[in-house]
Formats: sequence, C-alpha cells, structure tokens
Amino acid sequence: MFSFELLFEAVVFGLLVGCFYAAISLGLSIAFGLLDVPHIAHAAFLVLAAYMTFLLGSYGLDPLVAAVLIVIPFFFFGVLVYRFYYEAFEKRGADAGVRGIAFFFGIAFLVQVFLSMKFGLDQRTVSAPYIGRSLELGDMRIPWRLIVVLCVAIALTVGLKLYLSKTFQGRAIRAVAQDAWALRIVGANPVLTKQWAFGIATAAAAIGGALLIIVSPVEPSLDRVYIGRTFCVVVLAGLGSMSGTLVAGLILGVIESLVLTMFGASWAPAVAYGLLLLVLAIRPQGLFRQ
Amino acid sequence: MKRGTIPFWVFAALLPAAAYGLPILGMNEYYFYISYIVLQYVVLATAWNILGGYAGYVNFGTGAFFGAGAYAALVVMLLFEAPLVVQIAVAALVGALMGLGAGLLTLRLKGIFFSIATIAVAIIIETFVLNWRFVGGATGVQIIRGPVTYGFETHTRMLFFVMSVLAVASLVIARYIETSWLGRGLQALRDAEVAAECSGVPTLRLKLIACAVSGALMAAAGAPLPLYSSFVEPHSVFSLNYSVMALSMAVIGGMARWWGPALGAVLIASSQQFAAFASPEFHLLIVGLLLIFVVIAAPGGLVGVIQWVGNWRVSRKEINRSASVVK
Amino acid sequence: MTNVSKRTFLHGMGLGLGALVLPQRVWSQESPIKVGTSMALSGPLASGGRQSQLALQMWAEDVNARGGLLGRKVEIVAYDDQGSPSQSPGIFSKLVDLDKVDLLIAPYGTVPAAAIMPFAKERRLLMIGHIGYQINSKAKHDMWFNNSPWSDAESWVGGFFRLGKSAGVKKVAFLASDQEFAQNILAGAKSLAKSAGFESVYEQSYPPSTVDFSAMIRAIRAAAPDMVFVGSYPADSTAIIRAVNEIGVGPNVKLFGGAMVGLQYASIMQSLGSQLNGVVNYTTYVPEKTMAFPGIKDFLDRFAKRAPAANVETLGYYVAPFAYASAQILERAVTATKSLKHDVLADYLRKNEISTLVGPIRWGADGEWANPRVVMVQFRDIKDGDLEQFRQEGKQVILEPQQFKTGNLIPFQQARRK
Amino acid sequence: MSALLEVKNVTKRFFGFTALGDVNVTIQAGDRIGLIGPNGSGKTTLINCVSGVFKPEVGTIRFLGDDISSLAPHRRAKKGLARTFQIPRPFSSMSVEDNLMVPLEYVVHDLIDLTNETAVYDEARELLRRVRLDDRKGAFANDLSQVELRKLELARAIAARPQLLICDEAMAGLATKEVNEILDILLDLNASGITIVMVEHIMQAVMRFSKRIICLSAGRVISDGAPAEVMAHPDVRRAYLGS
Repeated sequence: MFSFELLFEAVVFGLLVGCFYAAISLGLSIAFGLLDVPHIAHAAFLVLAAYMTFLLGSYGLDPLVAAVLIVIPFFFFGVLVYRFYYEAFEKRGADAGVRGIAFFFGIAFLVQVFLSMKFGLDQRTVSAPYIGRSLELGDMRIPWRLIVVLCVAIALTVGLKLYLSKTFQGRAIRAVAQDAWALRIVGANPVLTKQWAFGIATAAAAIGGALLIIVSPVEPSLDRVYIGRTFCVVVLAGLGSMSGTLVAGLILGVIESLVLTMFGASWAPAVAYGLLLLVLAIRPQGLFRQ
Repeated sequence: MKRGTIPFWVFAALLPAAAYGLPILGMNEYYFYISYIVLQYVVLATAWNILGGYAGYVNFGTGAFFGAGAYAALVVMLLFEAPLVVQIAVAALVGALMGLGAGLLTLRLKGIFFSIATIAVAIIIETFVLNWRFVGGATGVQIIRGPVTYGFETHTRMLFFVMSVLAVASLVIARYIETSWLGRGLQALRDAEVAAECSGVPTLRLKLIACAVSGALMAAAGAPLPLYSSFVEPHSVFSLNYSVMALSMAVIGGMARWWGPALGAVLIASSQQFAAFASPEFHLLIVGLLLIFVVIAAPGGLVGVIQWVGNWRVSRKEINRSASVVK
Repeated sequence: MTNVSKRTFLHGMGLGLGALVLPQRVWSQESPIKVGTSMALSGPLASGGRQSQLALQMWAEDVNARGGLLGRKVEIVAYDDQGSPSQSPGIFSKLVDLDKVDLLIAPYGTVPAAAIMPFAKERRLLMIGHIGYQINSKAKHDMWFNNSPWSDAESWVGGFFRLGKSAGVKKVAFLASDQEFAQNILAGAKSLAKSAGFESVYEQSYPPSTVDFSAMIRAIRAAAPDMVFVGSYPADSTAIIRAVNEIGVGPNVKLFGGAMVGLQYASIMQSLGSQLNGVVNYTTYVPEKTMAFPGIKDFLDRFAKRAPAANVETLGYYVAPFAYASAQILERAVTATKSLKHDVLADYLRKNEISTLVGPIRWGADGEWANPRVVMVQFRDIKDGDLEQFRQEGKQVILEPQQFKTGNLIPFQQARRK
Repeated sequence: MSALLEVKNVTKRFFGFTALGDVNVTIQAGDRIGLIGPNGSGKTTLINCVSGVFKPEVGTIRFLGDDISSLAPHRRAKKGLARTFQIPRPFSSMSVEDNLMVPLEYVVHDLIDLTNETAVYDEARELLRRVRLDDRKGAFANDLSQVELRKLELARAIAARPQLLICDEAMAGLATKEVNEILDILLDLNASGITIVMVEHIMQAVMRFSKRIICLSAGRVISDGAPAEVMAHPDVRRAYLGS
C-alpha cells in the first residue's frame, strides 16, 4: 500500500497544511519574533478571530470577507493589549519575565472563558463555496479550502515582508526590534512603533483565525492545540523572519505529513515537537536567521 | 535561627498528625476527598514555584511531570505490586530525572524559549504514553484497589494522609531552598542571569537542581492518583489544566515566598470545589481576572498584600536591627 | 439544584388551589428525595453534560407535578465534574456523605464514571450508569445498572459489520482517534472484522490534535477498501466527513462510518448537511416510527422548547432521553418497592424489566443492557443548513438491528450520487 | 612571575562575522589599563571572552598562569576575575546590601563566616563605603539612580575580592562630576591592589586613568602601549577620526 504516488501526495498535503501553519504563525512572528513580547495568547487570539468569522458567517458573509472586516477591529484590539502590557510592564523598565508570561496567559484564559460563555462548547464551522469541494488534477484531488489557505498564506507573507522592508513604518518596526535607542535617534517613537506593530501582528492573527475556521471546526479550547505549533514555527524560522516563517511552516507540515504516512499519525506530534527541541538545543537562533 | 523557624516546624509536624487524627474526630468523608485535591495542588503549585517563582523559568509542562508520576506509580504497581511509598519514591525519581533531562536540554534557553520547550517535552511524553500499550495506551487502565493499608479506615483517608505528608515535604523543601544559599542564587539568576554567573553563581547547576526538585515533587504529587481515582487515562492525566492551575495559584498566591503558592492553591482549589455546583465557568473567569490583576497591580500576589498590610511590623524590626548594629 | 418553577408546581397540584397556598405546604413534612449525579458542565464533554442536566431537571419537574415520589418532592443535585476522573470521586463522596442524597446516577461518560466504581462498590451503592462503556467489566459491582443501549464492542459496532458482510465486503480500512473510547471500539471492531473474514487494508490511529485529514483519506482511497470503519470524536468527525467529500474514498466503498461521535449532535449535523448523505453511523435514538417509545415524542418536544434557555441543542436525541430514562429507572424501582434502600432497589432492577422513554430495559451480565440495541442509521436526502429536517422520518434510516429496521443499505457511493 | 592575564590568539566569530581576530593581550598585576576602540570594534566581546560569557573558537586565556579558557564564568569569578556590565544588571528584586550577598555567599564563602550575619553585613557595608554607596544600603536596586547603579556594579564586582576587575563603560551617560567620582573610586580600588581594565569612550577619563592603553579596531589590536604613544598612533587616529 506504500507507493511513490502516495508519498508525493503526502508531501503536497504537507506543504498545504504547512502553508496554514505559516499563515497562523505570522502574527506571532511579529509579536514575539520582532517585538520580543511573550505572546502566549496568540493562539487564543486566533480562536477568537475564528469565532468572529463564524459570527459574521452566520449573517451569510464569506469567511474571507469576514476576515477582511475583522482585521481593523483586531488591529485596534492589538494596540490596546500592547498599550496595556506596556503600561503594566515595559514602562517600569524591569524585565517582565514570569509576570509578562502570566499576563498573556491570563488573557488567553479570559478569551477562552469568554468564548465558552458566549458561544457554548459545541464546535463551530463556516460554510463557503470552497469548503467541501476539491480541485481534481488527474487522480489527485486537492481541497479548495487548502488552496485558499495557500493563496492567503503567500499573500500575507509577501505583504508583510514588503511592508517590513519597504515602508518607513515597517523599517521602523524592524529597527525597534534591534535597538529601540537607535530608533529614537532617527526620530521615531519606539513605544508607538511597537504598539503599531503589535496591532499589525494581531490583525495578522485575525486573518489566521479566519483560515483556522476555514480549515477545520473550532471550539473554545482549541488554542491549546496551536500554542505549541505556532511557537514551533516561529522558533524554527528564526525570530521575526517572514519568509523564514513560511519555510518553517512548510517544514513542519511536510514532516508531520510524512511521519503520518510512513509511521502512523500517533507519532506525528512527537516528531514535530522533537524537531522543535532539537532546534532549540542546537540552533536556538532558528534555521533561517543570520 | 531565623524568625518563625519554630512555628514552622511545629506546623510541619502538626499537619500530617492532624491529617491522621481528623477521621477519629468523625470528620465527614467528603472533606478528605476534596482536601486531597487541594493538597495535591499545594504540592504542584509549590513545586512549580521552585522553578517558576525562584528561578524565573516558566514551566508549562506541569501536567507532563504530574502524569509521568502517575504512570510511573502505575507501572511499578502493575509490575511489582509495589506499595504506595515505593510508588511515590519511583515517581519522584522519574520526575527528578525528567527534570534533569529537560533541564539539560532546555535550560540554556532564556525566558519564554524555555517555556516553549517545556510544552514540547510535555507533548512528546504524552505521545509516548499514548503509544505504550502496557499501560493501556489511550484507553487507560482501571485499577482494582487492594485492601486498605493497616491503620486507616478507607483508601481516601490514607491517601489524604499521604498527600498531607507530601505537601509538608514540598513546603519544607521550598522553604529550605528559599532561605538557603540556593534561594539567593536562584533569585540572582532570575533577576540577571549573566550577572549572577559572573558573580560566582553556578547558574546552570542551580537551575538543574531547581528543575530536578520541582520535577520530583510534581511527579510525587501524581503518584497517588492511580489509587485515588482508580482509573488512569492519558488525556486527563497529562492535561494542560495542571499547568494552568499551578501557574495561576503560584502567581496569585505570591511567588516570592514559600507559602505563597500554597496559599493560592488552597484558595483557588477549594473555591473551585465549591464553585463546582454554582458556575464553574464563572470560577475560571474570576481566576483569569485575578491572575491579570495580580501580575499588573500586585506583583507580590497575596503574600505581597499580606506583607504590605503587616508592613509596620517589618519596618519596626528594621529599626531595631539597625539600632542593635549601631551599638 | 433543580427548583420547581412556580408554573409547573401550580399545574401539578391542580390550578384550582390558587395562589393563597404557599408551595412548601403541599409537600409532606418529610424532606425531599434527592437524586445525586455529576456531569461535565464545563470542558469538552459539557455539551452532553448540559443536556443531561436539563433532562433530569425536566424529570424532577414531571414527577413533582404528578405529586412526587412516595409523596415526597424530588430534587436533583448535580455537580460539574469537568469529565475528569480526578473530580468525580470527591463529588460522589460529597453527594453521599455531605448532601446525603437518596439515589445516585453515575457521572456522564466513561472516564469520570470509571473513577467512582471502587467507591460505589465499597459503599454498596446502587448506581445507574449514564452513557458509559464497559465501566463495570473490571470492578464487577453487582449494584451497577448501566443505562446505555450497548454492552460490549460487538453490541456497538456488530451491526456495522453485519451490514458489511451482507453487502459483500472483503477489505476494510480502520481510522480511529487515539483516545479512550475510540481505541476501545477500534479493538472490538478489529476482532469483529477478523471473525467476519475481512482483510484489513489500512489502519491508522491519529492524535486528537490532528488538523487535517486529507492525507489519511487519500491513503485510504489508495488502499481501495470496500468499507471504512471510523472511530472518531466530534471535532475530528466533522473534519473527516469534510475530507471524504473533498478527496473521496474510492469507488468500492459500500459502508463508511461506524463509531463517529458527533454525528448525533445537532450543530454538527446542521453544519455538515448534505455531506452526511450515505454515511452509516451508530446512534442511540432517531425519530423513526419503529422507535416511537411511549412518551419520547412528548419529551423531545418539551425539550426543544426548554433547550434554548439552557444553551443546549434543540434536537436532544442522543443523550437527553437516556438521562431522563435513568431517572425513570430509579422512579419505577422506588415506586414498585416503596423503598429507598439501595439493595432492595437493586434486587428489584435485577429481576424486573423497566419500561422507559428509551424502551423497555432488562439488565444482564455486569449490569449492562441484556438486549443492547445500538442503531446503525444511514443519512439520506439531507439538505444543507436545515436543522428541522432531522425531525422527519427517513432522514436517518435505521439499517440495524432488525427489530427497528426501516430501510436497506444503499452503498455509500451510490447514496452520495443522489 | 607570570602575567596576571594572558589572552593568546583569541578569535571569536558570530555567524560568520569575525568579532575578534587573533587577539593577543597580556596584563601585569597592579596595572591600570584603558581599553578603547570605536563601536563594534570588539571591546565587549573581548570582555565577554575573558569573563567566560562567550567561548572563543580559537585561542587560550590564562589567568595567574592557569588556562581558564574552558571554565564557566562563575569558576573564573572564584579565581579572582570580576567584571561590571555596560548596561547595569543589578539583582533588581534585592536590596543594595543583598546584591552584595550573592558574591559574598558564592565566591568568598570560605574566607568569611557566613553564619555570622553581623560580620557579613559589616563586610557588605565596608564594600559599599569603598564605592561611596553606604548611604543607600537598604534601598532596592530598582530605585537607584544611574550613578548609584554603576557604583553598585562596582561594589558587587569587588565583593568577590577580585585580582582583576574589568569595567565595561562604567561611566557612560554620566555627568562630568559623576564621571570624576567613579574615576576616583576606581583609582582607590587600584591603589588597594586590584588590577583594573577600563573600557571607556570618554577620552579624558581614559587618559587620566590609564597607565597603558590598548586600542581595538574591527576585532584586532591595532595599538598597545603608553597612552601618549597609542593616541599618536596613525591607525588609532584613523579609527577614531576616520581620516
């Protein structure tokens, strides 16, 4: 039952799921990778965005349209959360450390409780023309929803990469990641820059959340499945690299898919997280960071 | 002798004695069940704090250590019909080795990288247990409890006594670490790791000790679980909930002192038992809000609040000490 | 926890007495009869737990409206166990030792229920099981009466493999979640397939955190089975059905499904809609004419009205009737023996058949149903986005067992083409 | 007698970028040395290699004749090698006094009686007096001003009773008066027998302090000798003035 063809398809599906992993990790790549904020709540934000997409979807909106609509409120939500974090921790100068992690932990906690109170514990899905259908290429069938994810992931990666390298604001964000002091000399306010960047990160999480509910059903506690995966991708990528995030997502997706096809799905998590541990132990700066 | 040493040891001796004596006073069986859970969280939160509070390394793998302890106990129970004391010892050993291993692999990582690594370790361990048919794999194992240990009327009372001993042991250890050279070194490395290292603190060794001790206590807390619930199954045992709870309890209780996590554990775990019938979600909501409030507004947790209230005593003592030094 | 609402109460005592009489005075001076239980009211199992809570509450109201049990008011005492085996022992001790409840219903679900068996056995407590699988097989408690329409794995998925056999299946593929219940069923299913002489061409256990099933479904298609057995949990069930629609499982497949938890839930059935067509899956109750047990229609209608306020699904076919029936079992035994003594009640239940909302029940070995009746239904003519269609007959056609049968198997691929 | 510190052929690279290339430095006991060089010339990297925070790929570091290249920083601290940090890194949750307790407990615990609390605190206060911070002994590190933080760094470093003290820009960002105060402290410390290497950008301070100056540029020692000699060196002038 093992064939070259099957292996090839496993790689293809791995790449598609990998795109999904990358897309949901981009926001974290900014928040944690560039801004050094211990954003444990990122996965919870994804689930929150997935539910908002569901909410708009129940009015008949396509999830992708809904994603575009929630980007703005999520941006401001992110700005707000960062401001709060800044006032409470960074402003006092001291390294937030354990308390910073606990803060975002608490935020994730509250998001989860809020979702289960508001939407109940049943899992939620959306419907769209591209969900439940597939593209047939000869004998091979590729779900349209994964193709949609592929396109969004690439567009988001390219968009963020261009934004960070070509615009003044984007370059300021990258500068603040390296040296807040140097940024001040150039005349930009590091706090406002970080605040803006965190807004962008949260907006990216909003799009990731829409993809989340396009790919699979969501429930309030789903963030626990994705905390590890998103951090895994960001660390593999090397902090703050957008194209690295895409490649890292693909690597994770393909490895999971290959392990699943060759050794059984039970072992897939161990292998993926084993890889993460290995990277952390040997090359903590990530695979794609100079 | 530091202030409070004698009351502490009196308390440490009295708690297990009371745990043994209470049934004779005719206390309702139910309280032993919930007290067991509360004390289990006292151990978990205290253990978490040794690494998280003192050394500043946030461990998200509490459930993995706890679960490994439960499964280690289960294995020696199934293989050798070992008594509970042996089960706990084996579990603690496994937990310590796991802590050492995880520490060696991850402790060179700073801050949140370490936390991510602990998530990874937790998932890998859970995956191994899931695929380990001897302990039932994903289906879990039902245990048939033997006769009750001599000297106890029910399993629950015995387990409650055992857990109270574990709780006291964890508090004694935490208190020792806090007040000894270990505590100051951990505190220094938490504040500024490189500076601590350059001031002569063997940071890696200290962190490994903290990791091993913390892991051993967490695993020991899990060891009596197979007997308590008589059914062990990976998903509930390795639950991330244990990490969530241990962290919340330690942070809310106060990470700076050994009794902070215990205080947090007693408050949160017992209120959880009482909220079980009212609104469990409401309880979670309160815990979440409290967590955020504490990290922002009261970084010392409940301990900090209590110390702030009793501040005048401290300052008076401070004055006395300077006065005596002047003499 | 259940308080009798004023309206029900007035209804119960006859509206004529009017409002001058204070409610408390109607009941005898004796304290109410308390029925204690626990269920997941939070956490992943909470959906079924909350339905159970509502159903028990409705039972208490019904009984009180009829004048109570042995002339005493009944009261439900239910706690949240989060579906966790570390919570349930404490809760049951509280129920027995502190709340002094008179009667007990076991926690909802296998895992939390298994954890209270030693307690129940040591204390000699009568326990009505509520949706659990093989809980008493090791504990052997002789006062355990499970109220779930299955006993062993054979009773659960035997029908599925009988259907396969008569459809001429040779090759079977297995896909199951790496979790407690699914693995138990998978083990049973594999031995059934073996004894039926089927060849296993594919077997995969996947972890609960699996994101996408495309690769697995593709592998199944490559293995070209005649039937696919799936043991899955709600979140995966949706994803699997979706992937099957996208990728396809191959032209030979005659049966797909078996033990997919979640395809009985209203929200999932509604969201999957037409993608369900052709799937054959186990369930406990469907509104087909062969299952029109006395009282069940009325119960479900009333349940549908109460459900929105309780934030649970309105269909309530899968769990709610069994929760109500569990309480009915206690009610029947108490009424017949006029006793609240657990051994007396247990003795009565051992010897008698009890008629309930979910049909007549008699208990056999290990306190499981003597005549298990898991129904295998095939989804047919399902349209998208319509929840109410599931109340109609013919949407979930019963293929097995024979006594409830309302139709014949249409091979999976054929059923989907329609 | 062998040199106090001997850095031999030390090379340190970061991801392909050579931060230190074949550096050789020898320091004699009792000396006062200024280590200068433009930003990014490798000064802090050299300090980190000597104190053990970084491990160089090539080369050896000898201290009092022993090869310490593979020792962890805390082992080097015990041998008598202390340093301060460019950005002060106090133990911020401790009081000023308790900050000093860390090296006292971990480095010199066999020289003092730790069970005698009064004696230990006396020792701490003596250290604070030497850096002129004794009036702030009870304060928390978080509440200190910049200059006080620098003094705390010095006090913590000398608490370990070092033979060699390396100060990484102990005066950066301070006012002239404060610079002079720190300089006086350093001169006092040197007078009490501690060899001091001072990394500094403030040239007057370097000139006033140093008996010898080492200049790094792009990871290499470009000049090493008496202050006037080094400052006159064409390479140094080029590195500094860009001409």
